[in-house]
Amino acid sequence: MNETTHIEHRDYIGAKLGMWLFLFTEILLFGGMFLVYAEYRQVNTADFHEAGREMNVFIGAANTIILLTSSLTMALAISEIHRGRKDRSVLFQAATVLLGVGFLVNKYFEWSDHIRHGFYPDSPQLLAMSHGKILFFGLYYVMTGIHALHVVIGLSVIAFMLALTLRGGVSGADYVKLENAGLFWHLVDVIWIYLFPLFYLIT
Amino acid sequence: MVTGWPNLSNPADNTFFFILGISLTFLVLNTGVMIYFVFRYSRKRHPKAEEVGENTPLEIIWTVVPILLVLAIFYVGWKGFVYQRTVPPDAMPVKVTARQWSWTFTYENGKEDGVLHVPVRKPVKLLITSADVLHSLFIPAYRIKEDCVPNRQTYLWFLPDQLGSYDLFCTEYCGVGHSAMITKVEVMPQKDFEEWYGGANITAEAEKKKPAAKGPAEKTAPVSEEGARLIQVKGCVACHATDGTPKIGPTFKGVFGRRETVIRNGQEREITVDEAFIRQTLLRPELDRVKGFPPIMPSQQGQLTDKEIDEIVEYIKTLK
Amino acid sequence: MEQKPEQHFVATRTFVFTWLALLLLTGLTVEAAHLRMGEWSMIANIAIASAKASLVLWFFMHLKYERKLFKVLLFVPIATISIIIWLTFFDIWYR
Amino acid sequence: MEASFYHARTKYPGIFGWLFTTDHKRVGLLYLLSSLSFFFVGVSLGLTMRLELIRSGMHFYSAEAYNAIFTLHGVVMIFLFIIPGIPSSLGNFIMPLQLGARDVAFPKINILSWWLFIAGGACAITSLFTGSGFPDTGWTFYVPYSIRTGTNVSLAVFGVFLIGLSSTLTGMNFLTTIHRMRAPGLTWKRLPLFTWAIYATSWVQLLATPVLAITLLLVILERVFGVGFFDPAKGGDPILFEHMFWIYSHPAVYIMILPAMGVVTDIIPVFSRRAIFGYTAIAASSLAIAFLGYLVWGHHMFTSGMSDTARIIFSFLTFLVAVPSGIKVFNWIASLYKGSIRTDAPLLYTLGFIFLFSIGGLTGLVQGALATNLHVHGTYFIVAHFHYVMFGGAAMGFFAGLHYWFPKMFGRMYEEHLAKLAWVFLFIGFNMLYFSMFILGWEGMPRRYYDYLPEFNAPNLVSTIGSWILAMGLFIMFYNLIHSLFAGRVAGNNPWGGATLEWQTTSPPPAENFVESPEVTKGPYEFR
Ligand code: HEA
Ligand code: HEA
Ligand code: HEC
Ligand code: CUA
Ligand SMILES: [Cu+2]
Repeated sequence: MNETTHIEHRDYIGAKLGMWLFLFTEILLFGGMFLVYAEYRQVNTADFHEAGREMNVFIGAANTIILLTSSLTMALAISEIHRGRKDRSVLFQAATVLLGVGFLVNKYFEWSDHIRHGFYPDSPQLLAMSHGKILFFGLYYVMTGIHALHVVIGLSVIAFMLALTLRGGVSGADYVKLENAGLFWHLVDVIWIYLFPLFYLIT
Repeated sequence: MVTGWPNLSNPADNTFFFILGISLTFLVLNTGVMIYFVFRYSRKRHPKAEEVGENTPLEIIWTVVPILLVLAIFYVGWKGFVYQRTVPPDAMPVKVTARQWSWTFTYENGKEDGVLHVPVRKPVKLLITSADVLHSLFIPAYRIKEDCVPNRQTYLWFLPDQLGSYDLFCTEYCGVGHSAMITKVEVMPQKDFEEWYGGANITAEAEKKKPAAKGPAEKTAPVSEEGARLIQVKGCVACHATDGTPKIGPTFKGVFGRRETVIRNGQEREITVDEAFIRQTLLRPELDRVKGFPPIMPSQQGQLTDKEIDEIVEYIKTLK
Repeated sequence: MEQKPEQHFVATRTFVFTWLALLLLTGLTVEAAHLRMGEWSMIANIAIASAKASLVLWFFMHLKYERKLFKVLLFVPIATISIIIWLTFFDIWYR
Repeated sequence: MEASFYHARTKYPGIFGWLFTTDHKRVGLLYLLSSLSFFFVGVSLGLTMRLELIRSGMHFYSAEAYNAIFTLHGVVMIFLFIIPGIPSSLGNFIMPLQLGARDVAFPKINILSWWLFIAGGACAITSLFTGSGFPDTGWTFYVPYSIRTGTNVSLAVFGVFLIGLSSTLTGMNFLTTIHRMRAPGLTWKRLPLFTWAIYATSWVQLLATPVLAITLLLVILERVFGVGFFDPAKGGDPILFEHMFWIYSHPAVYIMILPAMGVVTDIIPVFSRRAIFGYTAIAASSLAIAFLGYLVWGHHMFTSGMSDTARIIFSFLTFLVAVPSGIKVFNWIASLYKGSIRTDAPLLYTLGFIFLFSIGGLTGLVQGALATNLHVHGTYFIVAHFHYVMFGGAAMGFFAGLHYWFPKMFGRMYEEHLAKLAWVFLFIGFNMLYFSMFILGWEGMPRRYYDYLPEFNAPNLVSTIGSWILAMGLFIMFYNLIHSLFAGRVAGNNPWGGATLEWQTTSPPPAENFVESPEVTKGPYEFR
């Protein structure tokens, strides 16, 4: 037999099941970091509250709203392609990408602000502080950093989907790829929903 | 003095034999039945297999019986553990500091040593910590062990019920010197122990006795005795012998004035060991490494005072 | 093995309402943090975050419209991570 | 044999037809070849370690070399041999066949997993020759030592990270396959128990490995940026690392043993010609082990300075997880009752498995009990325990499966007498090598010791001699298998008379597995 005449079986449910299972691994990955956070907050409660004051609630809240909105546009993009309205779907996907980029830009300013103030891992200023603060900032950089990495990956995937949609690879008849990209994007959102109070609202 | 404490090794040994009994029973029965079946129902003797079907009562029995047995084992292990963790109130406290790759035992009166001296039949409580990475203090004779964690204190207790000298190992991997991080527990008669232990704060007394060090030329014999004590206490002897045998590190015997090859940044060169070189090795061993030995000599920066270094240097000089 | 994507259209309205609810909860959580309820504000924040996460999962991620298997399976990682954190805390609480 | 997948036209020519294949059978064989190669590296290291330990004062290696070598031995054996061993090689080859499926659910991700696995292995090997050499931390990478040592920890840890990713993807792939691609009529209650075991294993791979991934990532970040999570000087908690490491690594030991249990469960009924005893109990105990396996990681930390409360809870849970393993053992033995037993090599290896695994498992109880753990932790007792369960258990099960499915995979038969001879050597050598270690451990010899006190000489000598006998056994076994690849007699489609689906296609199977899509009308062990 010929390996290339592979019958492209299209198991919609199977594809989504695979994606969900993959998302489970993401939950456990971040779960591991939440465990680190939980222990160190438990041990250094006061320090964490104090370090939380360095955070800018406004930027955090703005970013939360941006991500929530991008989730909405993503959901709508899928709903539109489902109804066969390619143009609208493309628009919503583009909006999602823009919002995601906005999130990253915000994050960039936020990080560089902290770094300017001398708060970064192993910085002399941080090392002079209490253990709890060192750990808080360590966690802040690592958790939001890995989250940001996920945003970047999500954006690249959605941008790719955008191209696919334009070229017809994603269409009303077959859009499971877009749906899976959407699932990933929503999960990134869900994780941020938890990160926001943990770092910005614990003062 | 406490009498009547059973040997601390009992809880572990009793639990062990309890589990061993259950395990051997199962192992022998299982294996016996298995071999019996293989012969009895071999194709030669039993050419046609019979279906026996499922047997739910049997399944329940061999679920419930092991559950009961393991719960019993858990209970026995737990009870023994409670005993192992309950320190008698009159236990003698000894602080233990583990570092790569030596032990320091500090007694209540400030006396320090690299060997754990204890009087017989008096419970001892060890308060354990580490100066660098994880270590683990293990005394097989008393069946006890606990990790040494930096910035934390853990504890152990034991009752040395017989005179003798017992091994004390490090059982948490801690680097190149891990397998050399061995010392002894010396269980002494009460009288000998008291003699060894001395009166009040030994170190403070020793300091007082010594004339303030002015220059190397003025050093006298008691100073090198102090040096001899220091290399015991600071764990140097874990890696350095004084009798000429190379251990993990070069021997101290005859090292002063010896010509040897050292390696700096991959470059080999010849040097003569002098005072400056010994000081450098103590404080910044990474600069020059003696050829033929692993690069593991730990820096003593912050571990030894200047005076202590002087004394060690003087002592090493005397080892011809 | 061939399956048509399920013919279930979700009204745009549903998504927009979900989004509004999420924004509302975000406002609420910022407020809760200002109330200075000590440890309780942390608990309130986590509770609100979980409510938000559920909304995203249920509507945006279509869980509501998926077959039962998906809903059951999602329980597995969440239970796993909760148990793991809980068991670890038996060390941290009693040290 | 001409119609087999070996001769199928591939998308890419020659070797690329293998390296970029999406056929689960080829991927399975790639895994088999690569994990056995790693096994060979690992055993060679083990052999030289025994040489170093033959008597006290022996200096075959330097201390640094020895430390790097036992670390490499552990990393290779665990991450590169035994974890991917059964699920990714036999699982990949056999499981879709047992389902009557054309391939796995995501064939491209399948080959991607293999590539990640190889990339991870390559990172680990590269770290040997770059920087200041292979990590000397032990396979457990305990902090703060692993963040302080000058050796090449970051690269090796990154390699393990990639291997973890590969393992996760395989788990996801297999779960989807088993859920979605069963042949018509193949209900959950008719699933062969090997596939059930793979199913349970895949869940563990999926849900435990990410925790390892993040833990290792944090170690790298700690080394590179000094974030402080595991550095006591910055408030970090080394015990937290131990928790996170074992949260993965305890479930990981069930990733190793569950598939091996699945293999022997499939072998026993075929060679005793009767249905497995307690199908439901065995399937359920696989799931129970997978679940309970998450709850017991603390038993590796009974002397770590963890709270006494946690020690007691974890000891309790540890004992619970022993029960489902016991249930399996009892059911296996009961399945021999009133059978008509043929003691061919696969069954012989299976019986060896049951015996050796029982010893390993029962000594696990000694370690799980608090009072005894304080004594045996960190000694050779532990080393003996895990070689009994991993080598005597998991690897023995692997060898059993290798003999059992050899004719299916290669269409030829191995030489029966040689296989039995190898078994005798393996069995004797194994017990000499590792039983001595129980004695050493109880006497108090610590593990990871480059050199030891002379009082431990005698058992160490026995152990080293045992390693040579074992080596002979392995040599005979692999010689036999490799030789038979080319010179074995043609086996036929169903040499053992198995009733599961993989025996209903040709040996080796065609590229599309089944010429006609199979329909299942009876259970996996109904021979009549
Ligand atoms: C294949 C891998 C594998 C498997 C299956 C197991 C199975 C078990 N292991 Fe093991 N273990 C390891 C691999 C494995 N282990 C490794 C690699 C380490 C060391 C890691 C390191 O530090 O480097 C380790 C270490 C280890 C420790 C830590 C010791 C220490 O460092 O202090 C403990 C402690 O409880 C333990 C317990 C157990 C138990 C209770 C089981 C149980 O699952 C066993 C269950 C089986 C049986 C009980 C036998 C069969 C049953 C019967 C014959 C019926 C009768 C039964 C009863 C009466 C209950 N193991
Ligand atoms: C599956 C896992 C596995 C396997 C199979 C083995 C196999 C062996 N291991 Fe093990 N070992 C581990 C997993 C494994 N190991 C782990 C995880 C550790 C812990 C590491 C740590 O502490 O971090 C460890 C640690 C460990 C130690 C303790 C080190 C210490 O604490 O100081 C020792 C000591 O003797 C040892 C010895 C051996 C030996 C002699 C073999 C023998 O079985 C080897 C037998 C094989 C041969 C002798 C090879 C010859 C074969 C041939 C010639 C056949 C030809 C082959 C082909 C043609 C392909 N191992
Ligand atoms: C873990 C082992 C270890 C410990 C503990 C240790 N050393 Fe060393 N030491 C070495 C090694 C190995 C060398 C040779 C390699 C080198 O120069 O780094 C060495 C070299 C030396 C030298 C130079 C010897 C020469 O031949 O030039 C001196 C002096 C020395 N050590 C003194 C000490 C003193 C004093 C202590 C205790 C306070 C000590 N060492 C503790 C391992 C150790
Ligand atoms: Cu200290 Cu090992
Ligand atoms: Cu375990």
